[in-house]
Amino acid sequence: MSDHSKSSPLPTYFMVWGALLLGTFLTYEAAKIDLGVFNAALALIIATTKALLVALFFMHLKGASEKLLKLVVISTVFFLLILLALSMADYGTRVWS
Amino acid sequence: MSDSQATAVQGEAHNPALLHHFVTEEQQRDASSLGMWIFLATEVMFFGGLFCAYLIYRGWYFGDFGAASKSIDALLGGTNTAVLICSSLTVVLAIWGAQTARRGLMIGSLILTMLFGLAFLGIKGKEYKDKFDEHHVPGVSFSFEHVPIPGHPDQYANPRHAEIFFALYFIMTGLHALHMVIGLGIFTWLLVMAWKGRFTPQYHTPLEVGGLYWHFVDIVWIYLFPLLYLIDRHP
Amino acid sequence: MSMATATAQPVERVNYLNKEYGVASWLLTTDHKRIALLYLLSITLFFFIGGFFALLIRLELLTPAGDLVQADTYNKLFTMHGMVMVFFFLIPSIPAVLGNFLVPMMIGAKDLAFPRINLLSWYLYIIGGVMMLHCMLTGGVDTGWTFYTPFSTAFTNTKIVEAGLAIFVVGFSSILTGLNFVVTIHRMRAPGMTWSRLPLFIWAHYATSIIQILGTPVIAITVVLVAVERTLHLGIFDPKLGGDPLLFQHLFWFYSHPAVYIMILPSMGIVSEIIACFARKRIFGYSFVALSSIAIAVFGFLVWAHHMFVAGISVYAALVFSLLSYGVAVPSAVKVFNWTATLYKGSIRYDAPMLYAFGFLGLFTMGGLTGLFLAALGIDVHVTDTYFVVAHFHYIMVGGALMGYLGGMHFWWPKISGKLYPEGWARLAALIVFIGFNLTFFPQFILGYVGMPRRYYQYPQEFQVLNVLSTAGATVLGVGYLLPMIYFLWSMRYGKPAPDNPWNAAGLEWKTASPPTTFNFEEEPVVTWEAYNYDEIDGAHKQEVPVVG
Amino acid sequence: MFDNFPLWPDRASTAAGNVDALYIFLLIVSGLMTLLIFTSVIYFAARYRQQQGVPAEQIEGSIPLELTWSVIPLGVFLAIFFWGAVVYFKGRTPPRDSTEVYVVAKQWMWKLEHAEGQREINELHVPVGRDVKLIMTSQDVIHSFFVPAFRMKQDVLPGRYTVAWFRATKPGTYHLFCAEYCGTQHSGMIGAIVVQEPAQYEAWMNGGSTGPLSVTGEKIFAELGCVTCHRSDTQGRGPNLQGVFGAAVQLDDGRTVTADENYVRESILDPGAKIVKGFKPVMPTFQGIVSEEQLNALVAYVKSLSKPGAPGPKTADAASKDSKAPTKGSQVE
Repeated sequence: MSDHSKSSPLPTYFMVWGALLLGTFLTYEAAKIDLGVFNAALALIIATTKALLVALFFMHLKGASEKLLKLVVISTVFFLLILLALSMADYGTRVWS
Repeated sequence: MSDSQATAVQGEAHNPALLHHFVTEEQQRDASSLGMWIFLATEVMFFGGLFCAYLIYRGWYFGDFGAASKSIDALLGGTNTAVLICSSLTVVLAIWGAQTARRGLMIGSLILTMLFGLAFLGIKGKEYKDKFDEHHVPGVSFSFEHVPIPGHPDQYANPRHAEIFFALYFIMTGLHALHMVIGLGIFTWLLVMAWKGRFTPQYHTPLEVGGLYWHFVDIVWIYLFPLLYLIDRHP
Repeated sequence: MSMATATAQPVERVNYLNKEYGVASWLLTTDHKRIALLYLLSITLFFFIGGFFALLIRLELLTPAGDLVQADTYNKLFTMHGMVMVFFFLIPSIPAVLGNFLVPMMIGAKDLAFPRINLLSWYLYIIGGVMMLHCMLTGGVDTGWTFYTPFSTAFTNTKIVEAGLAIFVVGFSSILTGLNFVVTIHRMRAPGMTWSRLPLFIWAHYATSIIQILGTPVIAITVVLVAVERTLHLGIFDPKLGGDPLLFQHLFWFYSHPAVYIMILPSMGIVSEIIACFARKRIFGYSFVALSSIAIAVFGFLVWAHHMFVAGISVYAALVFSLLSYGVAVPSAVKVFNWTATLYKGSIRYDAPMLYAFGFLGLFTMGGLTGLFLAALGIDVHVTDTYFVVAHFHYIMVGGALMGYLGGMHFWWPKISGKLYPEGWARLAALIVFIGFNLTFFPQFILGYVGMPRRYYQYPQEFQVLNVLSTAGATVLGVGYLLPMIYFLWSMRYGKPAPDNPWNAAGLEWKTASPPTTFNFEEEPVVTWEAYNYDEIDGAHKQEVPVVG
Repeated sequence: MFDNFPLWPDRASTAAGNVDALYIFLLIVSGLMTLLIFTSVIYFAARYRQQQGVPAEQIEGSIPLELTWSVIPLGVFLAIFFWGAVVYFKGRTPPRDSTEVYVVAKQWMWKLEHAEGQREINELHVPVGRDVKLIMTSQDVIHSFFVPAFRMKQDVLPGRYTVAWFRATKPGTYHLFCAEYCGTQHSGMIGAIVVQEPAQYEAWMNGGSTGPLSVTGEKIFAELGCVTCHRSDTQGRGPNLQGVFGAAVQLDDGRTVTADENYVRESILDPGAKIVKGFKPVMPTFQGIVSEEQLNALVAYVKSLSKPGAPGPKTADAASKDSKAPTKGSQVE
């Protein structure tokens, strides 16, 4: 957990808050432009940046003294991607055979 | 979802004194936060199964998913996202209030957080009612005839595949809403404890752990919004 | 059977068993040791329910024709045997009983990180258990423990939703146990208990907890999807409505393969402890054995579709998963080699726990090697869904996990109950279990390759001889499992009081009294020795041979 | 009980030899490894049993030894993986010109239909030495077509085709099992593969023949009015199916897919899924109108249009005249 003496002062919170709202607006508008395949990629990039902002600043991952919490988060995302990627290994290549 | 998060929060340490089996206070706080982070890992995998199903059916039935997603009011979804982001802010302000012994800010922020939560559920309820009226709720009453696929005006979406989208839509947003309700339960309890002056700059672990849970529910929604509402919105 | 130097019987010390009596003291306890005993009672009940179903299945298969029970009843028997054994015995058994009892003591903590959640885990297990018992008594489920769709969602009206919710609840109990262990191991180690000094039992439970935490939620959501599909007639897994039955299999096996590592890893931890103690030696290649547990946990998540080679997945996906499955076999091989190497130049005793460890070594090796057959694509096409697979996973689960569990129960029984079990009977029981096991399951390998499919109520005449052999073995195995329960209960009443460290074993749990006090240690222990320091222990005792038995 | 008690399955197909070879190799490797572990455990246990005054010698471990028994097993495993993959690939790629049999699995029976039109229940007559390709689908739950003597197993899924092939090498009757649990009579869903000499097979073939499956398919093609859109000339509202099967098809969203059995099936049951470039999505779905057997016949017919020299679809009126001709068994249930 973050050490309390220098937790993020208020301006950082409000900046992150603003960035998140901006991200939401961007996602909403970007969906209106036809970028073909990149629509999904862009939406995911914006969503991931927003999620990182919340995790690092609001959930105090950034100031966390020890790396254990970061390890938990990274390994969770890794196993989620394993589930998605290896399932797609089947669905993606079913058309080939 | 049993209310185990409540016990996971180790809330009612009646006084900041140590629970019997911990050696130091710092050990107890670290244990609680690590416990919650690991619990959030299980939640990520719990929603992960649904995202896997969504990913595969979106690949198979992109057109039908686009048509079904277009029938949902993206503006409502967007406002809900904003509402949750504001609630995350008020949670952080509440924790900061506890850290700096600003009782008024802490309690005010907690109340605001819960109001935002209720607002979210209200908007969600309106959305569900629209879907109910349009017969888009999967099951017997479901009907999705003659809805054109975005970008292919002459081609109709296959109702059966649209029903899969709505099944996933209702399960994912329903499960998220259930987590929101549990979050509100936790925050009511935190409000009660805050009101009793239980939280001091030295001891406010339940608040932090409850905040972690709330931010996680917000992050899930940050992903749900673009994936479910904005599949194919361009004209 | 008392320690040669045991002092006169000490006045009855206060310990976690006699500290307080009464139902409330048990049902509302947050003491990890009492919760372990509550679990011991409940999983033993479920073990004998599952075992009873197994015996009925074996009796039915004595004859080619289906003449003992109806076809439907037989289908329910093997389904319930699978569900009860997997979800209510194998997955919780070692972590919930021996893990709960020993993890805090081995790392020098007073209790687990979240004692109340620990009690909640037991209550969730009991609620899940009652739901499963109710489901069994009011009709049961006939889909096989794998409840594949679209059969389970559209073509049967047995109680799938109820069994599914029971699995959801008991899965949650498993998640919370895993969470408790990881936080405890990270945050509550005694000073000096560094990661390289942790007993391998703890490493194994750490790896098991990773799988419980990351795998169980996926089957929880799968069960919810099946329940939703059955009640609302949706098409998530039903091809007639656009769904894909293979998606169910992907989500199911994503958890259920790592689940087999939840079942085997704790036994590996136990075997490491037993072999080190009874060979009086440090485990050969300690860090390799420890890290191979973690490697098994991580690699275990990459290989699930080797259960689906003929299910209709693409040829290229089958290649990927077959290759990854061979990757996960390496850490298990490393462990077996290290255990065998530990015996070299040891000072080996043949007490009952060591017999179970030897049994584990032999049977787990055979189980693991037959896994190589199944991972080879060419052979898997022929042997999957036959009795070859049944034999393979029984060698791992019954030959490995259960042998390890029994070995662990014998090894730590003096610490748990404060009494010594009868050594003679225990060695006999170990022998009977080993012989009965091999007689039951080795013929099934041959049956499998000859082509008898699994889950068959009636079979062609030519498979009968091997089935009769297997049933004979099952009865011997049944007897072998009854013996320990009998003499453990007997020892509670009539067993000799056990000294604090009857085996002269290394490890913090042997530094407390038997049975230990509620807070395990009078004062907080400080660890200054390496793991398995048997040279120091034996050196200090100048070769005093612990006369046991 | 003891008269017929095999310990090794029959070897009746080309694949059986390959699978058995790999199986025996693995048996030897595992046997040696088990022997190694058992003997070393027993030897160490006996040799180093506890003796008074002989302490255990502490050995920390040795990195080189650890590496050897990690790398060598990995090497052996990879060899087994490659060998297994080769056997698997041969089993999963049917030869070009194999005779085709359409299999429909139904709760607790196998319905088999030769391309030449014969229909069998729970039995399949095949000639020795000829490649047979099974195009399989299920009407209800997942089944699995398993012939131990051919070392062949393939799940049969509802809603799509799965393909398997074999070439029988030894005349005789072999078990056909359902290997995926499918309900009450799962163990009753047993059939027989009857492998005959070519002469006997021809005799059996001339018996109950109702004309080739593709001819039945052509009748259904006309009855359902497919021919009105899918014409042999190019003004039809639907693509001309001449030579489509097996070829690459350009879709309107840019993808190109090969027109295999699953593509034809999906185009009939769910036309909107893949629209051919330059055509309107006007085709109605035939889900629930066409039975599995009719579907198989239509697929066989579309395939026949790709065989060189096959006559194009007759115009609507010519085809209907044919269907009135009294041929036995043209009405497929």
